[in-house]
Amino acid sequence: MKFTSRPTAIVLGLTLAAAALAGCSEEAGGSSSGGSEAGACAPEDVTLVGQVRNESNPYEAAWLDGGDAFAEQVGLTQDRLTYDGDSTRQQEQISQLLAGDTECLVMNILPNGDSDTPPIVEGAEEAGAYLVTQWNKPADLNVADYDQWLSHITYNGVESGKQIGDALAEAIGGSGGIVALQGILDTGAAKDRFAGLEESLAANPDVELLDDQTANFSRDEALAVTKTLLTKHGDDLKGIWAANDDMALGALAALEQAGRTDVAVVGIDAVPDALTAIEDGTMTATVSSDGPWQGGIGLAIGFCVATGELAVEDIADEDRAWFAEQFLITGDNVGDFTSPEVDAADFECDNVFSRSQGAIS
Amino acid sequence: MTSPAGADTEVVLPPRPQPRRGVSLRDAGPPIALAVIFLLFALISPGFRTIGNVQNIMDAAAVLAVVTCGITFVLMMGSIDLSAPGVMGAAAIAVSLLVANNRNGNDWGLLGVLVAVLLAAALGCLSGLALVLLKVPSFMTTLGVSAVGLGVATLLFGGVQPNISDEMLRGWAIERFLGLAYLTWIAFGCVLIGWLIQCYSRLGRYAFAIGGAEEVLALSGVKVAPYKVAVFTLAGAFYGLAGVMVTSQLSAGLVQAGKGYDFAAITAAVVGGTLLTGGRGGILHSAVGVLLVTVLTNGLVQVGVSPYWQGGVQGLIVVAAVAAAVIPQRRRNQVTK
Amino acid sequence: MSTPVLATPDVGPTGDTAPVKGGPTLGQRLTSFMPVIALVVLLAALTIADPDFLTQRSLTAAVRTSAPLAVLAAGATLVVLCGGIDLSIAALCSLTTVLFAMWLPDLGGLTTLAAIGVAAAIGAVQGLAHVVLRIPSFIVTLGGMSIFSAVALVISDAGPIRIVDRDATKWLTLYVGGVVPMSFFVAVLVVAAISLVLKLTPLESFVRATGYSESAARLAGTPVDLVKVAAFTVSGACAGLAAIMLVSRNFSGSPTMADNLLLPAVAAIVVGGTAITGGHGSLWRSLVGALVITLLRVGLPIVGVPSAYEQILYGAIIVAAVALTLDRSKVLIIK
Amino acid sequence: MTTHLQSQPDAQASAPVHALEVRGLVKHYPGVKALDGVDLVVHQNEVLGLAGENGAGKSTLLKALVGLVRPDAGEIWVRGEKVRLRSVVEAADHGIGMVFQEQSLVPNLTAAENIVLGSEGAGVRRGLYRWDTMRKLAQEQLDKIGSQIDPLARTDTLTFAERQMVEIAKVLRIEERTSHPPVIILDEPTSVLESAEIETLFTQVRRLREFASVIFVSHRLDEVLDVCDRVLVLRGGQSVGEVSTASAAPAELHRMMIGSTGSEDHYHDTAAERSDQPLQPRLVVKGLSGATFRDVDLDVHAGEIVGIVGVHGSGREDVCRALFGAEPIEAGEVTLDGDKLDLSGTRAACAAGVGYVPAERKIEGMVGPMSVADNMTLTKQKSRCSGPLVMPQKQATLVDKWIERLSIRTPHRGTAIQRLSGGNQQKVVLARWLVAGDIRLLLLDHPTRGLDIGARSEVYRLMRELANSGVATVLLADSLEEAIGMSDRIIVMSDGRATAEVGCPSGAKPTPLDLVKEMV
Repeated sequence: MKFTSRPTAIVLGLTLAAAALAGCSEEAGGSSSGGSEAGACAPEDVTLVGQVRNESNPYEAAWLDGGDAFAEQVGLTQDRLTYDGDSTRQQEQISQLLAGDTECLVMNILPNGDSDTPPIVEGAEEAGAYLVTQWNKPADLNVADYDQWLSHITYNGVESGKQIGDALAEAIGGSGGIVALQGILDTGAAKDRFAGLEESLAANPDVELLDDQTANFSRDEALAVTKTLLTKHGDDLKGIWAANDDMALGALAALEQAGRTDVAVVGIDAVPDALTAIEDGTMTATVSSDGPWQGGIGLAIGFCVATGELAVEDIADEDRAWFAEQFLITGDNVGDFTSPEVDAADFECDNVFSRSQGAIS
Repeated sequence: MTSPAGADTEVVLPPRPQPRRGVSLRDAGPPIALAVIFLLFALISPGFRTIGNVQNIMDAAAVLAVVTCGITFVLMMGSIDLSAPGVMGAAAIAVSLLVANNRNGNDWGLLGVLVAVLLAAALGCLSGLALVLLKVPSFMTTLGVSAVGLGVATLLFGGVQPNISDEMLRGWAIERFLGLAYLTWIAFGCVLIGWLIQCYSRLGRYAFAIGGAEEVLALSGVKVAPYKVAVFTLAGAFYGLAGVMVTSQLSAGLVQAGKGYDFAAITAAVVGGTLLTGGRGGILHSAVGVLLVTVLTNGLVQVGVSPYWQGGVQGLIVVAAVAAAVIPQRRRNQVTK
Repeated sequence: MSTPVLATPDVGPTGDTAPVKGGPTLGQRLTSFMPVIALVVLLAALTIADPDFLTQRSLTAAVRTSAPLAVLAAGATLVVLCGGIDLSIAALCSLTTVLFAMWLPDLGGLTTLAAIGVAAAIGAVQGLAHVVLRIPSFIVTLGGMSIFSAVALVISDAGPIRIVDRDATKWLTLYVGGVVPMSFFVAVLVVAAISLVLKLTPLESFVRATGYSESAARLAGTPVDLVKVAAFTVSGACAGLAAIMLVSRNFSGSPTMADNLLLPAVAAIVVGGTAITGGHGSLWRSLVGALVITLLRVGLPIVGVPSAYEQILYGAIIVAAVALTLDRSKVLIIK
Repeated sequence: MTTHLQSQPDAQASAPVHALEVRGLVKHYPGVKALDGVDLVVHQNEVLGLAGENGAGKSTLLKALVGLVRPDAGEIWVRGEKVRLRSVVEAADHGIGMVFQEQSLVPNLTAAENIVLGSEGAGVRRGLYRWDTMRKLAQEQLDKIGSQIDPLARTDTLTFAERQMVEIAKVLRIEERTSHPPVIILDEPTSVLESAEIETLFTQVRRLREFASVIFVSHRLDEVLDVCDRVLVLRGGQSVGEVSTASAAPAELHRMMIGSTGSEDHYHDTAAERSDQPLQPRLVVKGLSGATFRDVDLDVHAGEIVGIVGVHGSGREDVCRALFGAEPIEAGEVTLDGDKLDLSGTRAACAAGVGYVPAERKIEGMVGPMSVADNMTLTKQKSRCSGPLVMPQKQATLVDKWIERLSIRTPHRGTAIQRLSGGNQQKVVLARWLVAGDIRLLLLDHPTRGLDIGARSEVYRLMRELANSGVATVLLADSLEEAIGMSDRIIVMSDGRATAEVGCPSGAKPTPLDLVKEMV
């Protein structure tokens, strides 16, 4: 891999220069661009792809399992892709995927961050693959502007942040100091949820936010940060607001190690461990996000459009980008959520938008 | 001297200073830096200088200390080890599935811990074998083994979070002795064992020697390869124990249990005075480095530095600490890699 | 031997000045092509696993994907050839995506140059810190990594910054001759340009001398410090260029965008057969290494390998690839 | 012809049994026949000298004897038993051990560990060190050679000579491995020793002879004749004859080594064309001070060779490096041809026409894996460039010219320099400063260290020619004889100061004793 001789080097250089002059084009040769005819696909020709960060956390593993359940329901299999929380790798996988056969491709994607959504959308649009995204989307990107981007589903993060904030305030008796554990700082979810907390704080003026630190959605980091915060604020600390359940569970472990039982903890996502903790009474509240349903619903919308049972034009604008139904889970109602099941009826074509709580404003 | 031609220009031996056995400036730098940073934080932040916080720092340093024990031996040889995340992940999942847990009926207790550590040691051994048999640089073998470890962990994880209910293992993180968690005492034990290995075992001394002059060992008829494999195996075992400790702290087995510990441990070892080129430093140096890094992390939170800036400030201080340690020893024609 | 030694030797006919002929043997030539062989083998294996993989569209996509990684790796290769290591490339690349996105509305067409220039300057600062303060490059760039990340987070307010005016990066999304993605073409151009400059000037021997034996290079009057600073500068500039490629791909800049490319970039360098200890290797090797790593990163999941096995395979294959490509005759002791 | 070729050894005749016998050893390297049927016999309790120029096959032969090189043909017999030696350990098991030329100790271990390295015996029990035992074992070895070194001192805190003693103590460990008398090989053991230690070493060698056989290799022929019973001469990979030291003189040995009558004038002191010395010295050093030297004054005229002598720690090496900008200075002024010399770094010195040949050739002098051509043209860009571009043709022509002019033996200009012999490497390093023809001051730090007589002689001739063509030279010689033989003037340094100056003109040379008086 070295120039073995000077002539080679020069020839190579000239070739490159010549190639550059030969001209550039907008498209890769041989790429068949443009969308496929909606509804042209036979059900058995549809390819279902689900992509999440990794299979090593329960929420996203359950998501993919939900996708599998839906695929089985329609007699197909789902390609499970994971990108290990690596934005570039997600883009790389998508562009590789779209370079293959995109005729009847249905993708249910969890973009790593807001900024990862636009290239995925543009790629799908160009290649004619059916796309449903969840969680992350820049606010100014309008789903209705695209033909192949069928829908964007998320939970109202501001709402969830506020709900658990209120629950926390109630649990500590309406006054006292709390700390916030933030998620990965440059994700929309983390920001929305924290904005929700701020709304809640405004409504509960006696609750004081002593500190906010990031623990990157990670249980391990939350443990270390909470320990430090516990020593820093000592008994002033009455409650911990965590932007997801993993961090809440890390905070619980720190509290246990510190021998503190007087601190209330809230999280978001309703992962099984958090539900158990709420049942045990060690955790105060969480907000449900239904992983298995999310894994199935995206594929279901795409499948319905691909097979012609649903037309893009017929999808109402408020169903192009919508908040899915969520519930505040506390000790009172935790029993209802401990065994989430995929309900096949949710994935029927005329039922796919049934959990909508309204369009994203 | 019978022949004048043998006379050398260097005729007289000047009195030679006695060989240094004490502490040199190079060794003293990191502890001084630790003391300075500690005092600085103590002055700035009242929360920092409480007994509770010092206990907290010691507890928080435990896992990193154990990882660093392992990596120090590898660095002493002049190799590098990036396998901690994978090996720790595999050990964490393995132990959480072997002791009493919510996924299966196993209740192996201490034996489960042992098996997890052995699994980790086996992964470490794999790095070492690839290094000596395939002659692939350790940078790559350990990177590869880390990926393999994460793969194994993901396989074992199987989509459902394993939570441990084993009281003994959970107790390690909760029970305290003389104000410190059992885990912290385990870390102390690891540092002590590491130090004993470094000073009193052939493995440790040879690891040191390999970093000093590997070719000489071969000339002396020492087969270096088995010792290299053994060092990586030992390092793997330490990572495994660290993975178990993380599991004990979180009461759950995480695939990501070791995320970030590779660079954190290397940073700690280097800040403590272990050279990446090998042959210098040791366990005690690394222990100081671990405390330095932990004090920094803790102090920055205590002082209330914005979370956005914390990483940056930490990086700056690490560079400054190393710079302060090397600047007095600069020479004109010194090689810096 | 009566000629005064110092007289400038008269340049005689070249025919009688070469005492003995001797070039690389067949074996050595084969070793230098090992990275390509590894690439072909990997491609063949992926094709066997999924015959659809070997289509022109699919290969074009793979090549396009590899461009930022290749540019990152190429720049860092220079530092590695000098015997150092640059761990800051990925963080610097992320920072540059943010800078680019922030400056684009004001600077317009000049943004590309400005962003690359600033990245190069930051690289130079790291190089200076390394040679002036004599701090090991590992530490300088490890520190740089966290500092750049922090700066990127702060100035971007921890969020992505979207690019509205896409014309500034549109050229990178074109295709040369209809098949070769412009970004990859640029990557090849960068590698060719740097390689040519090295080859045609004394720089190559400076860089190699510095990597093989820094003290000997210094005592031979080689500008060791300058060469190192230059290597870090080029590495920084390459990180900047890679950032622009990422922005052209993602239509936004984000403070963590490239952070995960660090280990793949270093892996690309080593898989290409460049010795991590310095001196031996080349940028072309890293280019091929980047293709190998890209195929592994995107190819394995696309052909349907489950995620757990994918990681195990990835680990095993990079080790095997290095076992194939490393020319051990140039590296005496493997650490 | 005093060369009496060794009689073909007779396998049947069992008596007398030789301690070591080598028959027809052959070893090929690509392009080179390093050993071409070497025969050698070592008797019990004798010291056999081995002489030969660099490239005569000495190193390969020795390496074959300790199992580091596997011969292509030939046999090795130890005490009447044919053996195959595949590693250092196997050689040690047969009682053969070697003190290597390049110091082979681990710098960051203690002396004791180095001594017992690889054969710790009772010093390590179940993988654990027993420091007391180890110290005792090491002390036993050190006592054998009467050394006072603290066994628990770290090796890198010891002096060069002390480390050599540790090496000898280490090799004597093979006595514990075998019940037979061992064969000890000493490869250039004196090249880095100071004279007091050389004497100790010789006493050691004579003591070793009481219970062992010794093969002694040195490039200093007088030493060989002094300490050995018999000397075997190698040339071109063959044994060309042996002499008894009782009757031989260095000149005779030398003649056998190079195959013809050697030049009588070893130092090529031709004293020609040196009358027209300009009044103004080329190099003027005033009050130069640094970390290890103080107020050094020095001047060197064009065409003059000035030797600096001094004991270990005199600071002369650092003065030399400081003049090249490789060592920081605290005070002082240096001018070259009247212009102030910039001492801020090596680049400035190179640009001003100052050249430096370091003592540690392999670490500091050359870039091992790079080609002869690149090593030769590394410094002077105009020797290979036109503008900023390297002109391969220009470089090749120039390099080949110098390869020929200095008779550098290399297969090709593209060959890695580390594959050449020491003498040829040194010639390439010297050539680096000559290719541009702008050299004004040459600083030579032990330029002949580790070179054989032939190579030394060529380096001396080169120095002479350079001086005659007007180069000012500062020489840190390997020995007082070399300093006296080569220099026109000698500066004596001690404790970082220049303490005396001794004139050394051709025909009126001082004796080594005169210098030693000034030095102490």
